[in-house]
Amino acid sequence: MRYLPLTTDDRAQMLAAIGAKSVDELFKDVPEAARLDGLIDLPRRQGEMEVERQLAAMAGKNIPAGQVPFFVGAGAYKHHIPATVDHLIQRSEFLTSYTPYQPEITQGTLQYLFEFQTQVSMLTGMEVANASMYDGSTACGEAVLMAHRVTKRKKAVLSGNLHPHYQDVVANLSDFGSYKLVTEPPCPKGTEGLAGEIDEETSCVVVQNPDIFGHVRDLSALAEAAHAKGALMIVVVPEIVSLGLITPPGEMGADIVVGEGQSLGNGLNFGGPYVGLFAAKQKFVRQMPGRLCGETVDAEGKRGFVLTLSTREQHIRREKATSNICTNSGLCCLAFTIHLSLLGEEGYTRLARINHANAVKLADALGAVPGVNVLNEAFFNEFTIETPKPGAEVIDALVEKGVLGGVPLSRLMPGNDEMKNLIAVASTEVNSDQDRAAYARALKEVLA
Amino acid sequence: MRYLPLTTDDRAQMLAAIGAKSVDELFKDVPEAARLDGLIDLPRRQGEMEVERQLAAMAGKNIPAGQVPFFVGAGAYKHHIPATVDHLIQRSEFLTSYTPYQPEITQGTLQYLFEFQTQVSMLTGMEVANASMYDGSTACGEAVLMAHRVTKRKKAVLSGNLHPHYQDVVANLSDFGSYKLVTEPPCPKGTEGLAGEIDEETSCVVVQNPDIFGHVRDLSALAEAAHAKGALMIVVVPEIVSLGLITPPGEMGADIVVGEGQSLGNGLNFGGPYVGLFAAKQKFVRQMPGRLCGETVDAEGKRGFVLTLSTREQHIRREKATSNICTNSGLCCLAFTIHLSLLGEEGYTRLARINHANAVKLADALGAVPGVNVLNEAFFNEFTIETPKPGAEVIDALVEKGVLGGVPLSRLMPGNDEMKNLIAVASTEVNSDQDRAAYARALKEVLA
Amino acid sequence: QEEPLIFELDSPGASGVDLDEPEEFAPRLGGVARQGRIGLPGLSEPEVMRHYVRLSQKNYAIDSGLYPLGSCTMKHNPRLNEKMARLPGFGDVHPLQPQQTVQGALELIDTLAHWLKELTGMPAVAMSPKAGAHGELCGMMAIDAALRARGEEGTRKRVLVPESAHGTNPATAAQIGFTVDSIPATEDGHVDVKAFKAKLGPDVAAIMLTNPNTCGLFERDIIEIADAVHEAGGYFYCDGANFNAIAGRVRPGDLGIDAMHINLHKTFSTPHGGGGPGAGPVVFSQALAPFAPLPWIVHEKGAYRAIEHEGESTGQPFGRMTAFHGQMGMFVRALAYMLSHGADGIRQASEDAVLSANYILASLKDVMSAPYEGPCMHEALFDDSFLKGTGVETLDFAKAMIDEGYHPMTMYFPLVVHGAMLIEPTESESKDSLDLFIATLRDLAESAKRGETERFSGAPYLAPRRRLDETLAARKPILRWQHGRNEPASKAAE
Amino acid sequence: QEEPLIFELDSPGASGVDLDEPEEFAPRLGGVARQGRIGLPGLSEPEVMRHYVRLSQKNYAIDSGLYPLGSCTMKHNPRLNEKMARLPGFGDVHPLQPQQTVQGALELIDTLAHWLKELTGMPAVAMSPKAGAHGELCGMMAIDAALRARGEEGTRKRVLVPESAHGTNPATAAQIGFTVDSIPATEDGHVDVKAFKAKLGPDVAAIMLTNPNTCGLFERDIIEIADAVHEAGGYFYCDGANFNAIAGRVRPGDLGIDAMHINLHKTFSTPHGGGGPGAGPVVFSQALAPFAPLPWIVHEKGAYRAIEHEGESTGQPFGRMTAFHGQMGMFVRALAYMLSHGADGIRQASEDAVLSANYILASLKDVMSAPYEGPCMHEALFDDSFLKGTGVETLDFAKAMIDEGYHPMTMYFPLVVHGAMLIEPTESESKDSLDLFIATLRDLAESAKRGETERFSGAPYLAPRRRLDETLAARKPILRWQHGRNEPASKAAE
Repeated sequence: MRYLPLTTDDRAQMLAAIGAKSVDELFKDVPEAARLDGLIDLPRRQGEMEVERQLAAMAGKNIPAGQVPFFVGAGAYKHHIPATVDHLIQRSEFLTSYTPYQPEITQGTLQYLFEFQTQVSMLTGMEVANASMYDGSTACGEAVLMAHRVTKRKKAVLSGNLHPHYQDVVANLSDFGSYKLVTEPPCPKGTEGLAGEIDEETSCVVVQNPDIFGHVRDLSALAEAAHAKGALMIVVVPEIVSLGLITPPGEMGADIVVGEGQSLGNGLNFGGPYVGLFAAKQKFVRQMPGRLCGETVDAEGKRGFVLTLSTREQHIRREKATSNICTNSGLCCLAFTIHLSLLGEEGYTRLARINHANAVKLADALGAVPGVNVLNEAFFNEFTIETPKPGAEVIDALVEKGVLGGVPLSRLMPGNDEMKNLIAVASTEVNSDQDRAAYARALKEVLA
Repeated sequence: MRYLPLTTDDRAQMLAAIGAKSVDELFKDVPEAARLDGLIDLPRRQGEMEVERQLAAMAGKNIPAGQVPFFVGAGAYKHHIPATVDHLIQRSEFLTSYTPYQPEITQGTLQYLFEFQTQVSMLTGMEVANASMYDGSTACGEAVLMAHRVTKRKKAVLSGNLHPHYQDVVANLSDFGSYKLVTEPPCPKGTEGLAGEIDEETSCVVVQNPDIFGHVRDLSALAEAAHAKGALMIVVVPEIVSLGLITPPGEMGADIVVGEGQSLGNGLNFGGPYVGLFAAKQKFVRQMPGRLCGETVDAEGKRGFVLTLSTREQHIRREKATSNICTNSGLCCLAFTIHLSLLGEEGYTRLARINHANAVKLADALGAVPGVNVLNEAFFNEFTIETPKPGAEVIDALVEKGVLGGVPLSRLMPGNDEMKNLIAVASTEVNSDQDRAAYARALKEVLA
Repeated sequence: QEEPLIFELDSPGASGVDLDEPEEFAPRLGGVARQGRIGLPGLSEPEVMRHYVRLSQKNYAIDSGLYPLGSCTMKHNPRLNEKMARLPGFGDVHPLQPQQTVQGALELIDTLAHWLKELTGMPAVAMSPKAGAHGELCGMMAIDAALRARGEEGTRKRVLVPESAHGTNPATAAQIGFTVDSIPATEDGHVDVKAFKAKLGPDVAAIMLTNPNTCGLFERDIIEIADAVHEAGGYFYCDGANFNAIAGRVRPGDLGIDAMHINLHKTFSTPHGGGGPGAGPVVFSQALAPFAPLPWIVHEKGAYRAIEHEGESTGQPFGRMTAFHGQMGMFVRALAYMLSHGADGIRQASEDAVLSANYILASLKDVMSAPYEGPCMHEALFDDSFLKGTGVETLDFAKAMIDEGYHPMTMYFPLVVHGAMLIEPTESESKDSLDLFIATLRDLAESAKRGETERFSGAPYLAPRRRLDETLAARKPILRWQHGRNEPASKAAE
Repeated sequence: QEEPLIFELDSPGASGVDLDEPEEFAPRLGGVARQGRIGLPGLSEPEVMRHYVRLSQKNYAIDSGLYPLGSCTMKHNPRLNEKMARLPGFGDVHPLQPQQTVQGALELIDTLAHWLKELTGMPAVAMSPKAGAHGELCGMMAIDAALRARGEEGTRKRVLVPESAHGTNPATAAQIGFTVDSIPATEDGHVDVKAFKAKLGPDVAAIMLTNPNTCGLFERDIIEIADAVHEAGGYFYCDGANFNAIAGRVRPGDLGIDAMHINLHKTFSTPHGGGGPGAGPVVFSQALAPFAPLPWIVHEKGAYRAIEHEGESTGQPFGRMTAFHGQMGMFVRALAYMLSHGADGIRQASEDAVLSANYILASLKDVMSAPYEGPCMHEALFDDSFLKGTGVETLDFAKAMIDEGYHPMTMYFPLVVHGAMLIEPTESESKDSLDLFIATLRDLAESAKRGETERFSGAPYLAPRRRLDETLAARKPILRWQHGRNEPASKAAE
């Protein structure tokens, strides 16, 4: 058993030191009825080569994004990640380190969390950010709960163009927390007006930018409308690369910004682990969920970092905590921070321009396919097309032609007829001219 | 330029500090006729994604050993390498460290070299080993030169069953060094008698075990015959896993043992980098080529390690050095040492048994194919088959059936008619029953 | 050499990537183009590499030393798992790709689900929770959903939680509107069954129990407790943080448990990563299984299918915990670990974890003080009575361990013991390693008793930093770097 | 905590791999089965992991700090290169696979060869040499082969080598039977052209020259030297160790060079790996090209072919340097680096390397002593005259750098300067990094002059080890661990 250092001799010696005759004695508190004498009906131990073979066989049944013209987005994006990122996050001292509760021997982790918080604040245009949440959707849910705490109100207004899965997560928390939720119907044209739903009971309005259809909007007026009623504006950023080119939510008046940070440093991973971004105005900091890293000094006066404001957290406050969360996405933050550090101001903003340019080229190419209509006026790296056939069928037919063409919106909003022929299409820096040409050609064939 | 930290501003400031108007001034000693004003006619800089694409396209044109039933050996072997090995050798502190000339800050490298030397000594049954050579073939060449130095004689006797490439390397060094070389013709039956060639002028006899045809032999009598004439016996071990099951050369009377260590910890890498093993009797240590790591103490009396006996080496002795070598295969040694440490006595000897068992099964399966004859009585994980068609044609036909079936001996010894229908076939722990069945089936079809 | 913040290494205009500016094109941003600079620093690749390598060198890690952390299992993380998680077929697939293009990914989730169900003896599992606390939330939501289905959501609002519970338990219950009622412990570290039964009633929704408990003991009356709560119409939530002590030897399903989360990183060795990401699948009893959240995987007609919406399959899912399928990266690692260990290895690992903890308890209880008689499960609990009168506090004792090359153990938890020190060596340590650790702790305990207080009060002396001022950090929070305020806090604070 | 040797961690019977014993079978070993134990230690995977992680932590590395090593270029090693070398199509192909199954591998070698030929302006390259010294051997063999072809191998046995040459130069020449004749240097650090010309004659086979030379200077008379040796019937071998100073700005082919090896790790950034593996391809002039060794790659009829034997193609190969194709792993890394940099980046890198060295020279020559006027090329040379009378030797000065967080520079080389200190910062360091290094060296130089000898004589104080007794190691060599002699040398030596 390659992972177990104790030998039979060791075990015998240790039992002798304990004064037990057998390991069974150590399990004597287990009720007899529940003791397993034999092995559970699962395979026995296997060597590395055998395990590799089995898992590689499963992996081989999937089509990786990097192997085909790939245009799937809707909350997770295929980007190119520099090799440096994966090398660094695999360093034993990062990968196998514990939560930095002992700051004297975890300054490495703490300093990158402090850098991460700063970067997230800068990108979103907000004053403070926490050390990450599980992912964008759960961050969104927590943001609504936080707004309720801050405003001491219990009603949230959700944009219908918020990612449907995010809506579900918020709905779930509201449901079990007995909060009120008003959700607008989705608006594929991107012209939704939310201000009318905001009243004196409203704690927050939640709006996504770019939204699930890819529309990019100026949210300043909405923020003013919310603030006029004493409500907060929560902005959800599903694609963090967009902030290299788009006015940050902070400048549009957002009070809380949440987002999905996967695009920087993190692979698609079939949905996880990702990295939830959470930023807010300084005055709300003590109502924030999640870990916070702060600067301080050590006994010799040297700068150092610690986890701080933990009086908000469950291990101190128990049932009075701001959230039950006791994990962040540590290693995913690190990947995010390293990737962004490599990019820098120049690289990050240029990456955003490349994404936008590629999406514009793709929109033009697909829009030129007979019968295809691009819905968006303004977008970043994702837009919605309307096709003469059902989107789900088109996507399946494209698979046969070796193209992963996007997300049929009917998959996210089944039962909504308006979605039937719509497809969300994303394009990033990984797409080449050949990829786009292959897509347009295949789409034309599929629709012919 | 992502690898270059200096900015245009930095460069200007530095030039100012130097007192130069331009970088061109710093190159003023270059004769004008040889100054390049423009760029060389090669592509300009490219981002990571573009470089990855180009190289992945090249890589995609090759058939990796892990993707097909694979039986190619003849001096390099496909083994399963535990994931731990590659993780550890990629640690920055190992990967990007310099030669340990400053022992105070390179104890990591030095200690694993000491461990490596000890492991190589143990496996070969020799008293001392150096910190590695480039590969098995160059180690073999250096061994012959060392034997000449030790015996002060100038003639070497080479087995005809020594790997032909190794023969070429030895011949090359002998040729330019004006030494005498007697090479026996190859003996596919493995019954070569070498003792008769050893005379009073002979410094050494060089014999490979298992030999190029896979034969395994007891070399004790040959050692006695060599020693009787005052000559040394050099044993070449092309597959280091074999020593888990075969009597070590040291116990057969070898004076110098060289070998290819690729099988432990190192990938096939299309032929390099590999790791040359070099072990000898203690009394010859001051005539050994290559780096040696030795134990010592520091100023506080603590155990430590240093490169030692460097008075043999070129940077001290210049034209009087034992060899011009000033590199070892540091990182490949590390991979070797980690893999062997993971295996341990139990794992290493069992791995050898698995290899032998798989080869025996394969020999039986191929021997059962009509017209195929297995030449070997005794072998480890490689043997030679005789086929009714030319080996090179058979191997090409097998490629069409998705099987990489071995090395046609005519490729190594062109022009020797005896080799025409022979194929060296290797089988390691990576070959499954299905692989063997696929080979036998394909071979039958090819020969039908 | 001190390592600056990345922002303090800025070379304006530099970048660690080479990207070509796109050809001229007409942007379609609808007037919301960003104006002005973001403020990100510019660095070349070698500078970024060196910065983070140097930062890493300030960290303690399981790869370089033992972690005696109770309730926060830190065990060996095999690199095979890392390699497998990076196979393009797992690491480079999108959660919304057409399902026919991700059959192997769905198969992996289904296979892992099978292992978890078999190991726990439970009929269903929700895979999507992103961490242990998220799993707790999922489990308690399922309980609430079941109560709704019975029409009792309005009446059953009380959840019983032992004093010794992890903080996440009460926090989770409270987050979705339950009130928390504390159950006392007996003097020997177990749930006080009598007191527990007295608290049962028609308003009780559930009990939340950790087993083995946070004192390192197996709740020997657990079946009685389960029966009692069921009889009273409530559900039994088990905090599965300590499942690694019993996996392969006891199945929670045989103990009457209705829901339990499994920390894949604690039990099945996905790396802790400096605080995440984790994964917290939740197994369910038959009673709760129908309410499991979306999505889940079914296998029918030779293909795998992800059920993403209510009505696509049987069941009354209570909703959705997170956007996609959960922590796929952790799933791959955990399954690689399980396949490697097998049924036999998993059982042996649990036994070795328990054996090692008992060995530590037996070897140290003469110099340190153990509040409860053994045998313990996978954690050995000590209290601070052996430090009485020495002037050394639990915290000082723990910090002194740093100077000896060890990460401190878990301190001041569980709360039911004064100055608690909870030690979990795990199955990953060799006997030599345990013996060295024991010898070090003996030496420290004797040193404390000899009154060598300086060794403790100022510790650590040999770490990258001396003790840090946490009060200052909380009083005047500095949560980000800012242009112009880039001198270290030491100066700013003067 | 000290880290024992792997042999001292033995748990007999343990293993870090799980392999199943093969089913019973009849071995066919012909009576040479090994008897008795080998003596290898048994360890589990976690123990092996921790052992080597801890060992690594005792190493200095370019990823964590600057290496000011002259003549041993230590520059940034991009991880892209590591990733590319591990693509299964490169890392998992066998050198004797059928050639139709490795077309991409042959293409890679051919592409790299093209880059090397273009960058050097030379018509041919031998790819197989395994390291710089191996490349020297290859180059000198080609020269000898050319002399044979002219029938002059018996008469031309003298090779001219400057005093300042790397030790490998004379060692290589001697290894294949040449006699070495030393050329003196001028006072300003160049080859004494007059003395050189005086040594030319009908018995001269070649000159071996390093350019830029080991004093960090470009041999400004190099074309005159080349012409002279050619006129005398000899060949011009250039040691290419310093090619990184001029790549993209000067082509050796334009200087009259006949053969030059290229250290891929020095110039094109394959990692040093603690002493290897390296790679030393050799470029050849038209005169030597026909004699290049086997194997080589040709491109014909749309396919690549490896020529493995004489007669399969044109040419009179002198033989074979090594078993297979050379260091493929290094080839992939070097090509990834070259493609990344491009023609423009390679030129810029050379310029930055030279600029940085001159910046160091300019910034330190007032406190340290520089034997030659600048400008230098990519290395700045200092001598020990500034230490005169301080009681501090070059070695002490260098060891004191360790305590400041730096690897020492190259010392006592080149031999033509007393107490030489050769500093090569490379193009990989930022200006901040250079400034910090300069400040540190200024401080040390001033400290030495102030007579703070203790700081130097006992250095290093802060490294994993204090100064090691190299004399003891050489006098009583202990080159391996042995059962029963496993106490540290400190005790054994008493």
